[in-house]
Amino acid sequence: MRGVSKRFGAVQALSEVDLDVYAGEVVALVGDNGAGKSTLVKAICGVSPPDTGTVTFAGREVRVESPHAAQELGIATVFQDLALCDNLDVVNNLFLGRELRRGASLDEVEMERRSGKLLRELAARIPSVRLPVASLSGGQRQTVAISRSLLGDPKVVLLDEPTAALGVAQTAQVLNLIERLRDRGLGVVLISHNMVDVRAVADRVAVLRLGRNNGEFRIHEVTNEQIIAAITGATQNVVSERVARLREQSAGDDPLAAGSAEGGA
Amino acid sequence: MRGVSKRFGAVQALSEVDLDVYAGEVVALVGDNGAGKSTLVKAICGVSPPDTGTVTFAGREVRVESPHAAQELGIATVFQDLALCDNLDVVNNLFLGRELRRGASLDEVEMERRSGKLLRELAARIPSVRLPVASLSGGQRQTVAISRSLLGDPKVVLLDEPTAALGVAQTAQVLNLIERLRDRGLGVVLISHNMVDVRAVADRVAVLRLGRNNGEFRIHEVTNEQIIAAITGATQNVVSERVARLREQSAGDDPLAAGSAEGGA
Amino acid sequence: ESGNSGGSASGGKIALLLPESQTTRYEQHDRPLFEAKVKELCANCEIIYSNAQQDQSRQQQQAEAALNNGAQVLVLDPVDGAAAATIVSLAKSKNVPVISYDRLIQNAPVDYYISFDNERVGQLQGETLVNRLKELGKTSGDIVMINGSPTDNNAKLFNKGAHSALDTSGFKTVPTPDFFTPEWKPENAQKFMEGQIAQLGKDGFVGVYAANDGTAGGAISAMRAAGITPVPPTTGQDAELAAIQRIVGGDQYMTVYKAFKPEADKAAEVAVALLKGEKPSTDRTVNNGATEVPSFLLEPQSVTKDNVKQTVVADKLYTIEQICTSAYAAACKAAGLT
Amino acid sequence: MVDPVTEPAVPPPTPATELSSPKEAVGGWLQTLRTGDIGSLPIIIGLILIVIVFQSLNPTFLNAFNLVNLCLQIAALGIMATGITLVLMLGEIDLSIGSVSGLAAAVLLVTHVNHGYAPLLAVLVAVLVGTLVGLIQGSIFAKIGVPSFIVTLAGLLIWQGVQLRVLGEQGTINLPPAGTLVRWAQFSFVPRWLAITLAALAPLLYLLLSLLTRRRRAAAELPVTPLWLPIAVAVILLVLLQLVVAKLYLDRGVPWTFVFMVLVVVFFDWLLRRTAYGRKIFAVGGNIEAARRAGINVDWIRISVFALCSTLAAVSGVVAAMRLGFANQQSGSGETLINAIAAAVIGGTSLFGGRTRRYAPLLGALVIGSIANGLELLSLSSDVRLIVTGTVLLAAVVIDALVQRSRTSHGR
Amino acid sequence: MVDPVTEPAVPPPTPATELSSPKEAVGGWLQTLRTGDIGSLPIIIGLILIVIVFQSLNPTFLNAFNLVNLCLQIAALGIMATGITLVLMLGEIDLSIGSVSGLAAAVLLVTHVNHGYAPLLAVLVAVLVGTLVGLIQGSIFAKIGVPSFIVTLAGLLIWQGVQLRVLGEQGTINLPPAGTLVRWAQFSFVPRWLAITLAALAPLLYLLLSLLTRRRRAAAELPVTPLWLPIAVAVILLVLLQLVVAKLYLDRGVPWTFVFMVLVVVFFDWLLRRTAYGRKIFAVGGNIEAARRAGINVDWIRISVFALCSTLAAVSGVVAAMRLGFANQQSGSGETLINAIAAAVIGGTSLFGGRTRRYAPLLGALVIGSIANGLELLSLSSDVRLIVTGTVLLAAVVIDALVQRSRTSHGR
Ligand SMILES: Nc1ncnc2c1ncn2[C@@H]1O[C@H](COP(=O)(O)OP(=O)(O)OP(=O)(O)O)[C@@H](O)[C@H]1O
Ligand SMILES: Nc1ncnc2c1ncn2[C@@H]1O[C@H](COP(=O)(O)OP(=O)(O)OP(=O)(O)O)[C@@H](O)[C@H]1O
Ligand SMILES: [Mg+2]
Ligand SMILES: [Mg+2]
Repeated sequence: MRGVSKRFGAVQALSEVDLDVYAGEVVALVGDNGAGKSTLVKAICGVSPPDTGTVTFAGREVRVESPHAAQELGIATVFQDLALCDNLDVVNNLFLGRELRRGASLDEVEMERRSGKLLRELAARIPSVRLPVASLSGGQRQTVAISRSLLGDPKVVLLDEPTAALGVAQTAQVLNLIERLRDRGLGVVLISHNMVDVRAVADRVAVLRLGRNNGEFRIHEVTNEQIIAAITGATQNVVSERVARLREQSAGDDPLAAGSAEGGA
Repeated sequence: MRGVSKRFGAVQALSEVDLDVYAGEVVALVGDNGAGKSTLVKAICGVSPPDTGTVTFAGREVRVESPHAAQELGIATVFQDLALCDNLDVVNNLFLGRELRRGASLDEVEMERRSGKLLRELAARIPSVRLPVASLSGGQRQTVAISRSLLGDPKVVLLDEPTAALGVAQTAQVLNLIERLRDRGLGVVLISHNMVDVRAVADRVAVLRLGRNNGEFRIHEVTNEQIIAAITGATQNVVSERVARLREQSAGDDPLAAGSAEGGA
Repeated sequence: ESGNSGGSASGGKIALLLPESQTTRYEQHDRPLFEAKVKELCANCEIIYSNAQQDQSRQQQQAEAALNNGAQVLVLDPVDGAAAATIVSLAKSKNVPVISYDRLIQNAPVDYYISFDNERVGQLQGETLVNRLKELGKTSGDIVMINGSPTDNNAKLFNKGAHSALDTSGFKTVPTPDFFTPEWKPENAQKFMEGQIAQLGKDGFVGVYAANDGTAGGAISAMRAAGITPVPPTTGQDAELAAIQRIVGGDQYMTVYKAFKPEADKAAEVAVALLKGEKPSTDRTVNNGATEVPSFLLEPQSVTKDNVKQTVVADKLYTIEQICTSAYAAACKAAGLT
Repeated sequence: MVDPVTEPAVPPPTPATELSSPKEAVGGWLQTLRTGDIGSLPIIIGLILIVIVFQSLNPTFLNAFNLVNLCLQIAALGIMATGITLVLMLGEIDLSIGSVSGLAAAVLLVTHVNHGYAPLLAVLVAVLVGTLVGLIQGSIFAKIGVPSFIVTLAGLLIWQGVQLRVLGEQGTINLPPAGTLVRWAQFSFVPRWLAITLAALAPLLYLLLSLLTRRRRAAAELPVTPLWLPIAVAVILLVLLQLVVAKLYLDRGVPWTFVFMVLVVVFFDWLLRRTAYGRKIFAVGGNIEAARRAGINVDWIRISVFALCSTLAAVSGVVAAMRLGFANQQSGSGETLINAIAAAVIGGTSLFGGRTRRYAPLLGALVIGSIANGLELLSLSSDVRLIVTGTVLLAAVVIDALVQRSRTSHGR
Repeated sequence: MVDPVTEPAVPPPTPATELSSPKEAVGGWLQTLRTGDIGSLPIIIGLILIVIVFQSLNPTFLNAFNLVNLCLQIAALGIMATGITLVLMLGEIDLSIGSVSGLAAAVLLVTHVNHGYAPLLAVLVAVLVGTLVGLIQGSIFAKIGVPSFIVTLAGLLIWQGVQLRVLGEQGTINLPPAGTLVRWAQFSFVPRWLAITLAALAPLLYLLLSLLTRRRRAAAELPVTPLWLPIAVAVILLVLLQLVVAKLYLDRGVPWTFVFMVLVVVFFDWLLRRTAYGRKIFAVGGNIEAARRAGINVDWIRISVFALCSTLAAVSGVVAAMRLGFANQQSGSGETLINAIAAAVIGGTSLFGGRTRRYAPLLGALVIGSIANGLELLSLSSDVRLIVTGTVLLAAVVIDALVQRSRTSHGR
């Protein structure tokens, strides 16, 4: 996608943002809070089409005017705000919009069976798939939302902070899953604030800052400090200088030690 | 609190859970998804009083039947689902329930000034404090919720995954803040799935598993692997054995390296 | 003080304010008849028409609008006769004379009153019903009483008149206290009647007093559905076409026909006269609490199968073709309506 | 790298659905009663209390003749309540249903009586008028975005005006008293043998379907309800239905209009709960943004639901006109609208959307119909009648509210 | 450890509120118009269109006599709409307001006329009856948890019954035609000089307050609106108000009841937007769970709001009765309820709670009042009148909806 802009009233959420996603690749989209990551995701998947800008999908320029159109194209999304129907149970949320049928009526048995299977794959700890999602814990809801996105047969998966509320085991499973998706040749966009997760699975990192592109890196050519500098606003110049300097040293920092940068305090 | 139990229909969310929080101490409450952490927090702060169990606060046994009662006691909470009023702007959400007045009407100017100050302290990136929170990004909302809990003059602060949606800078600020709270002599309960964050600020770690206590550790006496084992269900026995064994080696693992356990995959 | 016509005998504005459109008479008869007569008497006169849909405050609004539009005479059929005094005082403040049409405006300096007597209507219904029952050889028994809307003052007047005829007749009205049909709705009358049949039994009553044709229709449906044949004598009011058909078909015994034409014509005559600054004279007056109002009172007529032809057909209210649709052809023949 | 996931598939911490012995199951059910989802039980209890009170006040209440009347009386109400339930499920409102029912009645009478259309054709035309109205209102709501309250308030006025216009000069139009339509609505009852058979078949069908589903679930290794539960339900249903049928045939029997209404309620219950379309209605009512993001055509759901609601309102108007034997300017006015919404809400439909209980329109119509019917038997003056109606209505719902309240201390 | 936070306080990325030059500000305002919050402008445009249409159809529409009538006509409606706005803000409904207004009218008349209470005392009693009703209904709703729809539907019936009972045999009771109450509601107008002064003071007061706030904000280093904006608004307001006043004094002038209604609307607007209590109403309507967790006493907010709504309904009933000069069994029945809700909704109050526009009840009452008043001048038959009313109502709101729709493509 090229030159995507989006304005909300007085807030310019995105200005002229470019983003490329290739099949069989995981792109991490990182940026500060309010940088416009979620807005970009919503623009790609048709939930709130951008004011300007074009989306090219599989070589063709497309207009994604509605979530339905995105689905048709094979774009599946996990939204940061999850967007589940609280009044429906887990099974129904998973299959919402693509229910299985048996004659005129729904095939509840088959849907329930597949839901159970899918959730077990993600090591989800959900007491019963017949509970309304309103009564699930934060992490359980997130697991449901992630499972949802895998149910169709997507070509591109957009994950907006999928592991934010997940436990350690579930996070590991989701990262495994992302790698499996990449290996199956899907394009994956992963939004996360967790550099450890990003380093673990991403091939490329795109940084957004205040609604603008602020650098793009191959994951192996960059340190966490560099990414964080790009996120929090070291000027583009400084970052590129450092990138150039560090590239000479090649595989510079130990990524594990860098992971602690995030530990703050 | 002692012997807290809570049942939702067929799901026994908490059974006989004990938790102690002392002034000037940060307790990390960890556990798998659906372990009952949020339910425990809601039980403490009066949002959904437990079926059984007692809460002792400052030596007295108290009944916290409503969030208002909890506020009176000086318990402030950041909920996992944030619980903000989408139709109100940031200032109003921050001061909800404890508005500043000037005569009969509200002192909007003073509230706005203080909001701005507070948010700047947390390095929040919010375009305007007069935006309705509905239009904020996930991390911005979380910052608002955290700021809210600091506005009163709490004695105990319960933070349910406060950094889940925050950027790296904001996370660092929140961790700083937690340490400042501890130094001011407040009791802090921190729920988090991020072991790095937990290690960074917690003094003690309490583990919940399937609604039951599953071990309690001083942070310096335990490795990440041990905590994760307790979370994901190594039996109590195994964990205590390992704790005993590791205690002999004293400060065993390098916490930084252990941080990567969480990187999964 | 009544007639500031504003001059020109050749033209002027007359406001006709009618109370409701739920029964057919006002929109279907009174209005066109009145307009036709006015046009006949005064070609250049303009008529401002409003219908208050059973809402007194709306009627007040309409009166204000009419006066605003320059009405020089108000012909007012009040939703609530006791409550229309405000309108009269407003009109008086603009020196516009007021004719109380069909229903009496109480406690106000009204200029003329042209009407059928509502209490008399109820009395007529009661008398006709009692006579019919005596004809059938009954001297005692229960009469199910279905009154009009509990929030309609006229319903109270009909009820009062009916009681004056029924209470002394040897028959007993049920239930006590009296039932008033919410909103005059036929469905409500039907439900009520079904309850009464359940209570009294299918032959536990000798007749039905229904305040108007709508409620009569509901009651008759209830009785027919319960298998009561023939339907005991049932009253009505308004001479709706549907009621006339039921009368011809033998389901309803009578309806009260208020010959709208003479009433409307008279009102038109008086209104045009007032417009011209004249004061038509009459020897009858009715006391409305404030003054003795000069009045023209007309007699309501009871219509039964025997006099359909002499009343509604003769008055050209309905043609025989209208009444005798295919469903009623046989009955018409039997009744001699051809 | 440490992979902390060593456990296989995690079993749910408390297996709640699989219950083997009746004793355990009853325990579980009581448990559910106390804390879980108890469905329509409280309102059924409210209904039973109403019946007991009215019966003790006037013993004619439960006699066969009156029960048959009750069935006849609530047919139109139940149908209209079914329609408005769909709209309420979206969290929207349709104020025009009364006017639409009146308009349909007027159209039926004018086409059939004045223009001589065959009965069925006239009914069809009247119902299609309702559908058209619903499509128009639904489109203005969904496509332009005018709040449904305003669109249908405008509709309430407009269609009432059209109704007056359609009825024209005459005002009131009689159906031929011996015609098909009147006969069907007033004098047609299910033959006794058929009623008994149907009342036996329905529980058996339920049992059969339950057992089939149970088998499929067992085959898919999903938790199953204990075998005795559907059997017990079927037996209770069988006994109840047979008793009611026996009672009704002391008088005229089960009216076809009532059967028709029950079929409408059951069909739409199936549509809502067992089809993809119904699932989408739930989703739109529960979280419209989530529904839109799931690729559901929200506009189409909204328009079609408003069309269905108006269609059912028209059907209800037709049934009411046939039962009354005529239509006039008052058809569909007044309390028609509010009674239908009240029936849906009493039956357990939430005005906030996304939630309704099984057979809510039927249960609600029974409550409202029983109160109205019971009061007719009591000879009260108008003021007392209003006060008592309001009080009983409130009382019937208070039980429900109390149970709900004890069940959950927060949230809607 | 690396502390990544090196920047000081981050300035907002796009400073939106601070605008220095008029040109920029107008640009910003147009921008807001296109994409942001545009408030009540569309409905004001709708109102202007209605006025233009009716004026062109009948030139008496805008004459002084009719405008004074319009003022008199909408006083009661505006007061009732203010009350229901509060309830709608909670996302709830009160169906009983019509009955309560009728009951209050009946109580006023019976105490004043039959029992000889002094006018003010009688008014007080009538209004307190409303408050009591609201407290009862609010408590049943908040404490027992019966849906507000059902509680107030029961109220609708019960209070109408009580009204009939209070009026008793008599049915209709007239106020003494020359008494204080009738004089106040029908013949009391603001003296010309006072009206002119008030119409000048109001904009000046607004300007003064704006400037004071601006100073305080500047002192607190908060972004401020440009100086010219409040001045421009004040000037426009001044001119408009003076024009209207001048026009009205060609006839009787500004009625006190109208002034009273405007004061009620303004007061409750202030209460909603500028006090802690109002903020809590917004919070409960926006997210009840968040409100509860913020320590707000939700039950108390609910009960008090229902009490306020009923109180205002009673005040409205009293005003209506004084203007009509009587009360009868029909007072408060019919379309009273639906008109009040419609006024609130047209003015921009959401039925889903938590959202209302400034002075919504006043604007809504003006729209509804103008339509009704304009149509009265056109002498239409009932059927046409209904159709036209519905259509105009819809048209007035469509503009609003279209603007909203273009503004935001999703969400409520
Ligand atoms: N519907 C909306 N209306 C107005 N402003 C909006 C809306 N949605 C987002 N914004 C604004 O756009 C900016 C970008 O928001 P976005 O949600 O894309 O951030 P993000 O990068 O996902 O942040 P986070 O990491 O906190 O999730 C924010 O400043 C936000 O306030
Ligand atoms: N209102 C409710 N009704 C029914 N069940 C509930 C409700 N709230 C929580 N539960 C159940 O209780 C269990 C514990 O939930 P809780 O939210 O406390 O988990 P948690 O430890 O916070 O998990 P997470 O890390 O995912 O936030 C879950 O299985 C959940 O399904
Ligand atoms: Mg985001
Ligand atoms: Mg949680």
